[in-house]
Amino acid sequence: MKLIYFAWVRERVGKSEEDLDLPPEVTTVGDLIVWLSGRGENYAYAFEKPATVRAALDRVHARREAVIAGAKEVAFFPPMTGG
Amino acid sequence: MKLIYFAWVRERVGKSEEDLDLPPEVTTVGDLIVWLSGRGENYAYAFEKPATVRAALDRVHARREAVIAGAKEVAFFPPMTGG
Amino acid sequence: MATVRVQREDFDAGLEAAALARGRRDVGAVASFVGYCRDEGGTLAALDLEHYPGMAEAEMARVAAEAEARWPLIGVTAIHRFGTIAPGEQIVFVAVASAHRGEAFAAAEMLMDYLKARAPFWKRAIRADGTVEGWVAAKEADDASAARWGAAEP
Amino acid sequence: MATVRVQREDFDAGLEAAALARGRRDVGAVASFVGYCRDEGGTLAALDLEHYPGMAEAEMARVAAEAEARWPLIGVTAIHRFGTIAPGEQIVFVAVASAHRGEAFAAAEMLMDYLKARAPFWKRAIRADGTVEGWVAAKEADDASAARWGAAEP
Repeated sequence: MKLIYFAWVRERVGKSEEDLDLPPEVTTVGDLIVWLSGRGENYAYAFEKPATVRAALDRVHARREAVIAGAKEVAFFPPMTGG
Repeated sequence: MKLIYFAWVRERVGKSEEDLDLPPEVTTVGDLIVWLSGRGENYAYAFEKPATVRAALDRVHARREAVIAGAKEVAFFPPMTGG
Repeated sequence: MATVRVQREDFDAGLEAAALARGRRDVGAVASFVGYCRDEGGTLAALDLEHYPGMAEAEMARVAAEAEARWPLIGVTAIHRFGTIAPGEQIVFVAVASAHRGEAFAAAEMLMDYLKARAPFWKRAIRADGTVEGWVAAKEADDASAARWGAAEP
Repeated sequence: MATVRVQREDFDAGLEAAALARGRRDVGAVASFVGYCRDEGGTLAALDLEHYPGMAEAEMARVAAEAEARWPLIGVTAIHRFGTIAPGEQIVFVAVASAHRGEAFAAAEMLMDYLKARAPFWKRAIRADGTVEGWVAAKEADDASAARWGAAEP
């Protein structure tokens, strides 16, 4: 699974993207956040306040309960501040 | 008193402006409309539906009860359709 | 300070809107609006726009001053043409500059509503078949649009 | 059909807005908006705007499609810049063409509210003293602005 990070999520994780094999118990966006948070301090820091992190599946905004099977790309980022 | 007419009020009165000496009993815009309406068929036609005619005193919108003493210029016109 | 113009000739809306922000670093938002002459399904050849010289400018300035009193605006421009205007041509322009977008949008929309209800302009339609139609009747919707800002009747 | 662009370079807002009406006789109204970078009382040297390439365009197109589904619009253009933007420079543009002004204003304002709440852009402030500040926090007011159109949460 391709994971992409933006803005301070990217800075905290320490990379802008990576490819990871997800274990079978990770089925939703919420599961993925929990699993990533256990992978190291950088991830734990990025997701320490999970409510402030948004997600997208294949470039469409996704809620925590969205199923990631079939997606090519999951992105995590802070609330948008464009405009 | 200088009177000015616009749009279909002008067309019905048959002139775009005129100078008239107003009798002393004509004190408000409403009085002026009644007085003008009695001056001829053209005026009667212009003011036949008085609610559809707007007035301005010295280039400021004026209600029927506005006192015209002191004004230099009274204008009558249909509801505005600019923009 | 608002800029108000009443003129026969066309205007450059993009230039007018950009001028409100040019050289400034405190403008965060410019909302602008252009009203065009529509051909009403091919039936309209032109509009003939009569106005009350002097009062048109004065009323537009009063409307702009009311917007400036209501919101913290940085700049306001309003332009209204008169004379013969063909379909596709510009008729009216308003633009508002402010720090934030909410007041820029609100003020621009209020200006248009007030202009339509209060500025002394009258349209006559010249039809495609050559007939000069009567004067365009004012829409009650326009008075209602102006009234929602809590305006006194003109 | 909406036109959506995400680009580093500046844009000509006047040209973009005028293009929506050019050669047409059915457009009665073009409402447009430009968002500028403010210097926040002299403390801001520049904004650094990061975006999610691909998703930014897609989300802007979805937002435009929602506006087109809600109102009878003739044309929609939305442009958002990324990269380093100095005070006084343009950041974002929306313009809407329609027959009547009410829907043009409403759609332009909805587009801006939705863009701010949903389009994947993130601002970082570079201060006048050279420090790179943290990322700009999203304003709850922006989510509230988007929510008033009855939007689902992004």
